[in-house]
Amino acid sequence: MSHVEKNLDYTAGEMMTVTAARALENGTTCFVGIGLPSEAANLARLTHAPDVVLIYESGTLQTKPEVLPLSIGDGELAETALTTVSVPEMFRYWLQGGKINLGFLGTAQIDRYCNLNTTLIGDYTAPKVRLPGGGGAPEIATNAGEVFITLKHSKRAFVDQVDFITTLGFGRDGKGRDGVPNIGKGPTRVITDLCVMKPDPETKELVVVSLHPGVSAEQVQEATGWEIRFTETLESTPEPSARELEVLRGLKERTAQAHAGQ
Amino acid sequence: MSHVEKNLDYTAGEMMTVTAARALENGTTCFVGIGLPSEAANLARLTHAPDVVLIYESGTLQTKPEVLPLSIGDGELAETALTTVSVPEMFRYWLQGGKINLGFLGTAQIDRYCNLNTTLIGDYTAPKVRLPGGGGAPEIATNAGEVFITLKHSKRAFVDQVDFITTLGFGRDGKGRDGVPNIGKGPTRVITDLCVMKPDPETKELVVVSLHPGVSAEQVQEATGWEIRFTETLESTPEPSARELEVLRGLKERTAQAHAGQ
Amino acid sequence: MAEILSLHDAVTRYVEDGTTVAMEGFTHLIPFAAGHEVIRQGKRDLTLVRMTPDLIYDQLIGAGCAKKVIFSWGGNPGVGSLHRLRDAVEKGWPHRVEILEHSHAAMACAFEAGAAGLPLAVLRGYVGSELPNVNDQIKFIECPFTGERLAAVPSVRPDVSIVHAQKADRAGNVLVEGIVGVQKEAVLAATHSIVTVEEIVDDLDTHPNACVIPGWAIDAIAVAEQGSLPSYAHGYYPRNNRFYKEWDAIARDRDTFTQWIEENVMNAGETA
Amino acid sequence: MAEILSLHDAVTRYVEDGTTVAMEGFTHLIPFAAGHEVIRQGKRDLTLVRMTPDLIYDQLIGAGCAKKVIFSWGGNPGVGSLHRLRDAVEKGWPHRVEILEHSHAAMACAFEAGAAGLPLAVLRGYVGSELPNVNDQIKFIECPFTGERLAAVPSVRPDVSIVHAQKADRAGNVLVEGIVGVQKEAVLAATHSIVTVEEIVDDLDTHPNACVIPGWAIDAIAVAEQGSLPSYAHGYYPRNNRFYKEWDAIARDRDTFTQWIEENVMNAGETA
Repeated sequence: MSHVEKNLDYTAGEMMTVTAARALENGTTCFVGIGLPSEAANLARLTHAPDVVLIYESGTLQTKPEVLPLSIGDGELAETALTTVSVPEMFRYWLQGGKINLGFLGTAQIDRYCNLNTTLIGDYTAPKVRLPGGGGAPEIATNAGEVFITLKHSKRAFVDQVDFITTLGFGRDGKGRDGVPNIGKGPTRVITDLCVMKPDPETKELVVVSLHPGVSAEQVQEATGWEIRFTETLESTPEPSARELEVLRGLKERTAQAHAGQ
Repeated sequence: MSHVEKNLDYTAGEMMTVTAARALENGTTCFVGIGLPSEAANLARLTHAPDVVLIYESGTLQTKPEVLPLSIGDGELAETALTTVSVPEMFRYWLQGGKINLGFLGTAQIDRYCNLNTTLIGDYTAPKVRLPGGGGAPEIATNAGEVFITLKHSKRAFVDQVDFITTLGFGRDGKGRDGVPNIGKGPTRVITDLCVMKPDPETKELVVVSLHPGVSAEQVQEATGWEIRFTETLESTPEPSARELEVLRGLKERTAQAHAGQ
Repeated sequence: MAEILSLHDAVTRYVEDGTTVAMEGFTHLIPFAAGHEVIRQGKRDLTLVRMTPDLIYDQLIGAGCAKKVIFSWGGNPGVGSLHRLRDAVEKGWPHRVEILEHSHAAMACAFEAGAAGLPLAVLRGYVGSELPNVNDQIKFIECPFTGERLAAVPSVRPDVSIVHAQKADRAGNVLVEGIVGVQKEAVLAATHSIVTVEEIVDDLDTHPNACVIPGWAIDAIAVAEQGSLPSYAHGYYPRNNRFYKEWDAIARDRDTFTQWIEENVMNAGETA
Repeated sequence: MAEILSLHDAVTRYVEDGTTVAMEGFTHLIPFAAGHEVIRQGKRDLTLVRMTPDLIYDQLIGAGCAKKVIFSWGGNPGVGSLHRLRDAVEKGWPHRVEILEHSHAAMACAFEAGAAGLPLAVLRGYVGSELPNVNDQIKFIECPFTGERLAAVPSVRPDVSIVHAQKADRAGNVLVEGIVGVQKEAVLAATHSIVTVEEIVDDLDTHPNACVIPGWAIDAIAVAEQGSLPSYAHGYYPRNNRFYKEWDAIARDRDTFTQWIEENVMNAGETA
């Protein structure tokens, strides 16, 4: 992505993280995936959403890490948590029990209907690339109230049909949640380094609702593996504030220092 | 029961408790019912079985109360336990999970095939006497390795057929455990203030194997609601030792003081 | 997010006539103060869920609050009968009360399943017991992997759960310590929850794996000092075993019971 | 009753070729020392069960110990791939490894069900996922009360579970603190269990509801100081996040991997 004129100097990655963070409302109980979601969720907590409740699948309830965890179960998460429960309890009582408003996920592949693939590229029995697998995502996506997804925009990631549905978005036809009892709303927002997308309320196909400053519709189309739709009321994503960038950079710097030190 | 000549002076109740206690082997993991079983189990722990592991359904694992609990969840049990777990965990991991060698139960009614009734006397929909109900017993009796039962001998308690099978002994026909997978051996010993009984290895009908000192076969028959059988090799139950009586009386005295004080 | 309310207001807001209520606490931390407030407010037709009805439900039943009791062991622990429960079941006083009866294992699993958001609990239970003959909510399923026959019961999902705990912090996070019973499960399984506490503190001052229920999983917190007496609160006061024994005589007779409730609950103000 | 053994003897006694082994610890307290001992003893054809294979199974797979891996997330946390797992699955080096793949929720429930002595776990899971198409151990049952379709998976019942914990007392009672993962479940679900600990102490010095596994529920205790490095032990040492990053380069190449195992495991003595 080429840099264009902006009020502040920031990277596309920072734009993505700040936008993802802003999507998180104060007071939300959020089941946090590791990596980009964790970065965004903690930025939210350190800026506009001090009472956001961050929950990691390692069992750490309401945690407030000073530095970003590298793994989903770094000591930092347990040390700053309200309490730490067993992993079965986490998945049974807190996720399946309906206590989570929002699941915040990353993914390797995502398709037109917001299905996620973190299992493999190619054929299951003879994979070209074996990815890590489902982890918590399959049930986060169905048992949380709704789901945000954040990842970098590229043609490899945004594919027309995922090779494998690890985690349900809206199924191969957009109707995968219809008539299923006790299921969450599913993905309501996808935040990338180029734009923000939401599923069409009817068809559930992903639609671009907001372009980040300096990003063109063509750029988004080039980085997407299907003919992506843009909403008629396409907006420009607000830029990061100086404060957000300062907090984010401080967080990443503390994190880098902490992880290098061991 | 009339008192006859004995080496030491003790009551029929003490004879019952001491005999029940002796049945408990050191090192056994024992799921303890409140009342008589709890008294016997703690006497065992304070005499010949210091490493018996006592577990109460309140979640107290490996507890060593100084005084007998009045309820199944007295503070004394938690304060002297190795650790205390939730009640679902107790029933799921520890009892159903197969960690309990022995369940030690009392009952209101018991029949020829060792079935227990703690639910009611009379008809279920219009009970003459409503008893407390099953509590932990139904699954203790099937998920523990084996079961001891201790209660006072009387015609009201020892009936030909219980009014209601709250807790399985060997069923109405003695075959209630046949072919059932993953089930414990069931009752292996019944200890009363008159005698010790065991189920016949074939028919599962209760048979008297030992009479307490000074107790006649006629007394047992009089206190039993069916024609009770006696084994050919009928033994005389060994008397309590001075040490056992001293420990038991000390325990009961400490208990009475503790419960009166509040 | 937990709101800190008076016990009066918490009960008024969440307990309505006809509500299904679970007041839990396994021998320990039984929410007597809350039970008394429910009696004072004259709630009727409640479905009362509790593993061990104990004195708290004996009082509610005798006071005419209960339509139905779901339980697994209904005695006065170590003492004998619950006379008010028996009088209701055997003789219909003050009115007939419907009962639905489980084993402890099933009910503990049903609370667990309720907290886990499941419609049913599966257990290796009720083998050879006649309880399934009298409780149509006990069914059996077949394991699709082994063919084993397993018991199934519906999960417990009360409209309101009420529990007592040692302390809450100002954000409404609650510490439960000692015999934790099914209290956490009761709170998480319910649509609404009230937690009474001995005190509200600045800091729960606890350890990494303590049983802490976050404030955002609770509706109302109410301070009720000594709120679980004659039951007990680990670290605060012991069980009043003497009163449990005395209750036998009080509850055996309808008049002495009624008089006791009048004196100790109805005319006793919100702290009783 | 737990017997205190050397790590060598514990592994020799309980881990045989062909055994199903669960080495658990969710990011925290991963039993690396025990894993290395299994490699040193040249065990073969193991079925390795673990929610997150992590570096420990990457090493065991690369060293040729595994026949099958049952898991739910097989990456290097926060870093990327497990290259030895991938090489085995994608290219069959050092030999083909069979995989059976679940979600975390299912596997956590399967450990829970194993500890609970049940043949299956039931969960609201796998809705819309294609994992049931490639894992014939995922089935669906119907709730007899509500008709809801629920996922079912077989419980995890390993021949041997191996976990690491902070400390044991002399009777073999073990304290696990911090992120407790599925460690207690793994121990309770297994036929045999080995617990490695940082130290053996006179008194666990703990609190009323601590995660303590009684000695009589464990087969062997072995002291392994720093036995979970590069993972961590809450209260003892932090996670070596730098090594987790360095592993990517070590494991990417078969030769550097083999050399690393040779130097750091095979020739390193029992404490590595």
